[in-house]
Amino acid sequence: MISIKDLTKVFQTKDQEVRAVDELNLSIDKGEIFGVIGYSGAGKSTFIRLLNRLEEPTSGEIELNNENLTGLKKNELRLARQEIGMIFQHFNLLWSRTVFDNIAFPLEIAGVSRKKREERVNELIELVGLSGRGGSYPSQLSGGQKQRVGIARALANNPKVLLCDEATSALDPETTDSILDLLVGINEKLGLTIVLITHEMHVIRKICHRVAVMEQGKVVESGDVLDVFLHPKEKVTKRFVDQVMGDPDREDSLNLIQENYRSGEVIQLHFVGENTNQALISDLSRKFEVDVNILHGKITQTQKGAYGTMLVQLVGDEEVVNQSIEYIRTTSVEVEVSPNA
Amino acid sequence: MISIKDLTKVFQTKDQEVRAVDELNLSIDKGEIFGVIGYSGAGKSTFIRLLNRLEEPTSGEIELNNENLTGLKKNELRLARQEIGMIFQHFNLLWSRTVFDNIAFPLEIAGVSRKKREERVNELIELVGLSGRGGSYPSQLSGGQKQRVGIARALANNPKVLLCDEATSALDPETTDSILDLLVGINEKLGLTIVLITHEMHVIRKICHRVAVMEQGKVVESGDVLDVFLHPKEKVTKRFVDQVMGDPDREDSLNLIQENYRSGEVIQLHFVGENTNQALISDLSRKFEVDVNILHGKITQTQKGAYGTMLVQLVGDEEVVNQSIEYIRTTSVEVEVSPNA
Amino acid sequence: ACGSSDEEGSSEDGEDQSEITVGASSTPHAEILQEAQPLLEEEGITLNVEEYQDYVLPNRDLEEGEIDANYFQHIPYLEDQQEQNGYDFANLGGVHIEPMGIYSKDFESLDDVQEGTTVLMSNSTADHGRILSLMEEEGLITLDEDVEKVEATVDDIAENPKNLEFDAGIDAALLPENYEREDNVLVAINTNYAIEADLNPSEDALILEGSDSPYVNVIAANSEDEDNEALNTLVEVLRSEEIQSFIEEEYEGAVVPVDE
Amino acid sequence: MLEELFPNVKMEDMIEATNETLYMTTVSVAGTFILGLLLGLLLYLSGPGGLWDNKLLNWITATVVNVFRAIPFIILILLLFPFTDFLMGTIRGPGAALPALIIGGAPFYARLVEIALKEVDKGVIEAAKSMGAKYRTIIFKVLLPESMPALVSGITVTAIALISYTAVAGVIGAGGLGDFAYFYGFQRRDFDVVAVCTILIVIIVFIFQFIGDYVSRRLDKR
Amino acid sequence: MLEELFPNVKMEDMIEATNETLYMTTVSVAGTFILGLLLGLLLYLSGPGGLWDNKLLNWITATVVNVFRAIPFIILILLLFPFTDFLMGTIRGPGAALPALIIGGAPFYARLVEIALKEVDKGVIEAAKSMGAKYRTIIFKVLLPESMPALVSGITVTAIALISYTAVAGVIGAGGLGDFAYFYGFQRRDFDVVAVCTILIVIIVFIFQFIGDYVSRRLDKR
Ligand SMILES: Nc1ncnc2c1ncn2[C@@H]1O[C@H](COP(=O)(O)OP(=O)(O)OP(=O)(O)O)[C@@H](O)[C@H]1O
Ligand SMILES: Nc1ncnc2c1ncn2[C@@H]1O[C@H](COP(=O)(O)OP(=O)(O)OP(=O)(O)O)[C@@H](O)[C@H]1O
Ligand SMILES: [Mg+2]
Ligand SMILES: [Mg+2]
Repeated sequence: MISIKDLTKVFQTKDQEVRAVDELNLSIDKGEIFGVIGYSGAGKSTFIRLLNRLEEPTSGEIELNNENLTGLKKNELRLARQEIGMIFQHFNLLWSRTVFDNIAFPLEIAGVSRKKREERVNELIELVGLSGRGGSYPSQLSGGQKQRVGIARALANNPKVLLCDEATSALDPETTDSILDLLVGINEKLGLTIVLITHEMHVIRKICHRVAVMEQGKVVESGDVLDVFLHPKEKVTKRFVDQVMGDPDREDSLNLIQENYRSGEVIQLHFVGENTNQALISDLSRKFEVDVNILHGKITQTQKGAYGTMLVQLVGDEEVVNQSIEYIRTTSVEVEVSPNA
Repeated sequence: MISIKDLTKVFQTKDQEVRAVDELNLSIDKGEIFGVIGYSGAGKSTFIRLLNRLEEPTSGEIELNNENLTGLKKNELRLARQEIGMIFQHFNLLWSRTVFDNIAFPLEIAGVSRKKREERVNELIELVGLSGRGGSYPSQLSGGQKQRVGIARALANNPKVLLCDEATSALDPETTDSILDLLVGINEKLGLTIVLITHEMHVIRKICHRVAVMEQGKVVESGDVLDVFLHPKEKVTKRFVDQVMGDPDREDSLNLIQENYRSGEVIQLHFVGENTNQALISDLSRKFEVDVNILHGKITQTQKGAYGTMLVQLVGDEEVVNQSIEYIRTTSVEVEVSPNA
Repeated sequence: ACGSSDEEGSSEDGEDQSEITVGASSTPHAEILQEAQPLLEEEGITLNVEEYQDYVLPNRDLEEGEIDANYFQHIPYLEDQQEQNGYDFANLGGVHIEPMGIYSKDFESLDDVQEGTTVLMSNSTADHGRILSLMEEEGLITLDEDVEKVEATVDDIAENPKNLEFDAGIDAALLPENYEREDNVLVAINTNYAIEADLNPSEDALILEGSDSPYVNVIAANSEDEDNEALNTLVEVLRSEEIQSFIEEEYEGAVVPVDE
Repeated sequence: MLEELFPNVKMEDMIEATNETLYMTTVSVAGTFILGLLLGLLLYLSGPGGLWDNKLLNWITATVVNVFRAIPFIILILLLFPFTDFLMGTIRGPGAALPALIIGGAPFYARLVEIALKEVDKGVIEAAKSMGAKYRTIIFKVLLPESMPALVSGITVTAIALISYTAVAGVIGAGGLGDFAYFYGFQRRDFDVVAVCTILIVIIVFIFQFIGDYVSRRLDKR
Repeated sequence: MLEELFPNVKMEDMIEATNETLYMTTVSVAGTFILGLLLGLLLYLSGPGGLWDNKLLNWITATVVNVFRAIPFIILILLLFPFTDFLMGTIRGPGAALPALIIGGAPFYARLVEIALKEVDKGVIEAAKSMGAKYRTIIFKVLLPESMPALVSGITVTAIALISYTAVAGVIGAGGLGDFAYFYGFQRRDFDVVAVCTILIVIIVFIFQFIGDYVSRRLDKR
């Protein structure tokens, strides 16, 4: 649906040239929820703004629905944009309009009748949890409330593509979850394609199908969410995934573990979509004379079974411990010895 | 250090009265890192803005260092504010100043000499990872870069108290971590008191000593971070902690588990600062004829030992399963049967 | 610089040379004065001309002694100003008249003037009595007996058989424009403006003031200078043959010299 | 008592002059608002970084605006005679002052409009663009509403400038308080009349300013 | 060729008039800038929600500003005679026009300053407050720099209004291009002189506008 070729955007500042997006190649399928992650300043916002040509590319091409977006005339671009919703990092609400009127704005642009507009807006206000605040002005809202208005506005006109720039960064987890559920719902029901920038990895995990990792304007890695998370190839991705896999505490735990658990062997187990080996610890304990101390880790159920990582300590004779490690290697659970090295 | 009594702030909008902060009582100690969490619109930003009187309270009192802040004259307030740094949710950078000059601003206000200013600012630019961007204007920065300028600016004048309104919400996890480390460092070295609003629970867990949960303008619960997290009293706190304890996936997992694991008994184990019972699963498997399938959960090492929650499935004879549950009850690990009910 | 009898500044042949400064409107007054400069020089008088663009400052400066005399106003205006501002001036003698004319593009003669025709006058009140008495002479209106002609205003009209309407709010310099553009109006235009607008007063005017008009432009000076020799010489020179013929030729009837 | 203080002031003259001033001001403010808004939008839209970014159009608009601002008002009145005659059928009276007032005021207001529009947050313009808004929509639903407080304050400033222009319009017999004051003050030295006229003008100015401030404040929801 | 087109135009007159206009404009712009900035700041700071929020002070400032804006410029010149005489030692010539120009222009610029200051983001003012900035610091380091593009555009507009005011100042013999045009165009009907004067004024206006636009754009880092 969206295919991007050699996309480059260079900003000229007084003392230097910033290559915000640098020969980027990517393709995003129809109906996909595509996540983009990367450190601050990696070029994510610039990239997403290039997708609806709020930023004119320095070079490169973007195809949307087999149409060359970069070649569109003004009027064509305008019509194309009506099908692309956008949630801005800084909200960009009109201070002169109430919550209601802000959400109604894209509908006015698309020429929806007053009655239908009213219905749709009220529905959206409900959806983003702002009932009763329709008459408030943006200046009377909290940060998160503003962001929700921005989300409702982007969804108002039932776009085919939704570009989200840190759409949930100002939201508490409950509100985030409800918004994400909303997005998934629309994605499934109407086949909405979503490009989503975030630094909250659980957002990626929860709703994205694929993810791209950006660094210094380039996509350094991309693929299925599970693949990228479990088998990060690039060094930067590893660091990123390690840090954000909903488990930012691992480092701390490792330090504490190194201090406190000097006996035995500390190993790391990777459960990669397990259905059969979930009782591995029971199994081990019974087969070998080892105590398995669970030190740290996280396991989650997914459609493909349990996945996650666990740091455990095997306490027992050195030989027995080695045998049990050998045994684990015969199962589909991956094992890593001395993970803190 | 900060003691707050019956603090109330009422906003008047056209069609209603918003009690953003409602008879709030709280005290924050010197050198403490105090977290404030709560849903969007709970009144967190309003509360923190009352602390340096950017918002005049409708009623109530604030004492800072045994000085009645609410009673201060203009000039006294001004001097008091020079000791209070603030990081804004919307950054509030001066577009007319470069990164360098924005960070230098509080130093100019405090009358620091040009040479010292230069040193300090360059140090801060380095600290927040913006080396080489000192000459850029805010409009040339990414969202996260702007936020980092805001952080550097708040720290520039070595404040005694730091108020952070979602200081890391626009930052990726790596940058967040480095900023948090920075804050902890200053807190430990210089005894900086920090009041920190966030919706990222790992931020609370990582650096806060105490935390307050706000709802509808009131503090509904507060206390030591671990206490509040492990033994949430209020219903809202439970929901909050459950959802955000770095484990927002529990709900999803439970659904999947209910679908897929119809045999056996699914129980939930709470490890509350365990040192002795970490091998509980090994133990069980050896003592009883049950397989322990780990379905979902999270365990983290803390200073007080491992804590966390785990959903496991006990597969075996009904009687044996019951016996093993009885056995677990004799340990310090807490158990909950049919957690999904 | 009121130094008509100053000893200083003698010329080379030993005769007494004195210097006077006269404030004047630029046309025709300043031009006439410039024409007189060489003649005065022969009489041992250096004449400086200070041009003014308004009608208030020349009197003010005269009183304050910045100039020795002025030459821009007619007698009724001078009298009005003296009364209004308490100036103590003397009229040293008249030089010329700029006859007021009443013009119309649409009416061939006064008989054609229709009922209810509008008469346009300048917003300079000093002109009003002049225009009204001119109209009275032609029998268009009659003025209140008790009012002095030169001070008459529209309110003093006793009879107005043709029900003429009066509009007296327009800048004098703009009246030729009204003459050009408006239909069925009578416009009272000062001759200098009429000439600037390429009108020929003697041909185009329905009514034109004669040389018996009281609106003579005079040389005015402070009363104490009434007998100042240099200033009196100036008046004499301005009334000389040479200057009079200059006026007649140069202004083709728009400016009429007087000598009484 | 009042008569003693202001012996030369005639009530009906004052009322008439006030009416003339009010008439000229309100009508010319309305005209200036529309024409100035148009020119100001044109300046902004065709300017660097504007929606239409068009050097030539910008140059033409800027020239028109600058030329009409450059011509002294009194000369403008003169130059506009043919146009005024054609439009109003007369070149005398308050009505005839209107074209000159509007054409003198509009370029001036246009610049204030341009300044106001430049202050509109670029972000919301981008937001509207991203929704595929037509230029017309961006103009009427984003640019104008978001700059409305400044536009209202601007027309207030312009209105008050127009009030003082009406004094100059006295040369064509437009009347009004300013002309009255000038006439009596300068020619007749009846300073009581000048004082009363000036007080009346000040009152009118205050009323305009008050309304402008009030509306501008009510519109500002920031 | 040029002489045929403009038979009545004398080069040295034009140069002198241009010099007079430039002199009056530049000096009065400088004066207006300072005085207007002061008044505008006072208006903004004492206004509702301003730093000093003071009804009385605001009322006084607003009154002064409105009164001086209300008085038609030509009357202002007249009223200022004693003051001008005291200050400049003369009431004639370009120098004597300056007090009236500045006192006429400043209240006007004050309003533009007020409008510009109102557009400054409340957030950055709060940020400065939260750092314990003195009012002076907030004014000089936040309010003025953050509104600088609009302030510069505003003084450009005012400068050009002052150029056309200089024409009126002709009544006190201030000279300048506008007066020259008025005198020759209005009273003598030498339209070639009017044309040349107007062209020269337009050129001056363009130069002012160009400088203003350039500076304003360079200052705007948004
Ligand atoms: N100026 C105002 N006028 C009216 N209501 C206001 C105003 N400022 C805030 N509020 C309301 O007060 C409540 C608390 O707002 P506040 O900004 O403190 O929330 P918050 O806890 O910071 O939320 P978030 O996490 O979304 O930033 C909200 O309902 C908000 O709409
Ligand atoms: N207008 C501009 N002029 C100059 N440099 C710019 C401009 N806009 C962005 N940049 C630079 O381009 C780079 C990429 O910016 P971008 O906003 O795309 O980052 P980002 O990935 O969205 O970061 P964040 O997570 O902090 O929002 C940054 O280094 C930024 O400073
Ligand atoms: Mg970004
Ligand atoms: Mg907030």
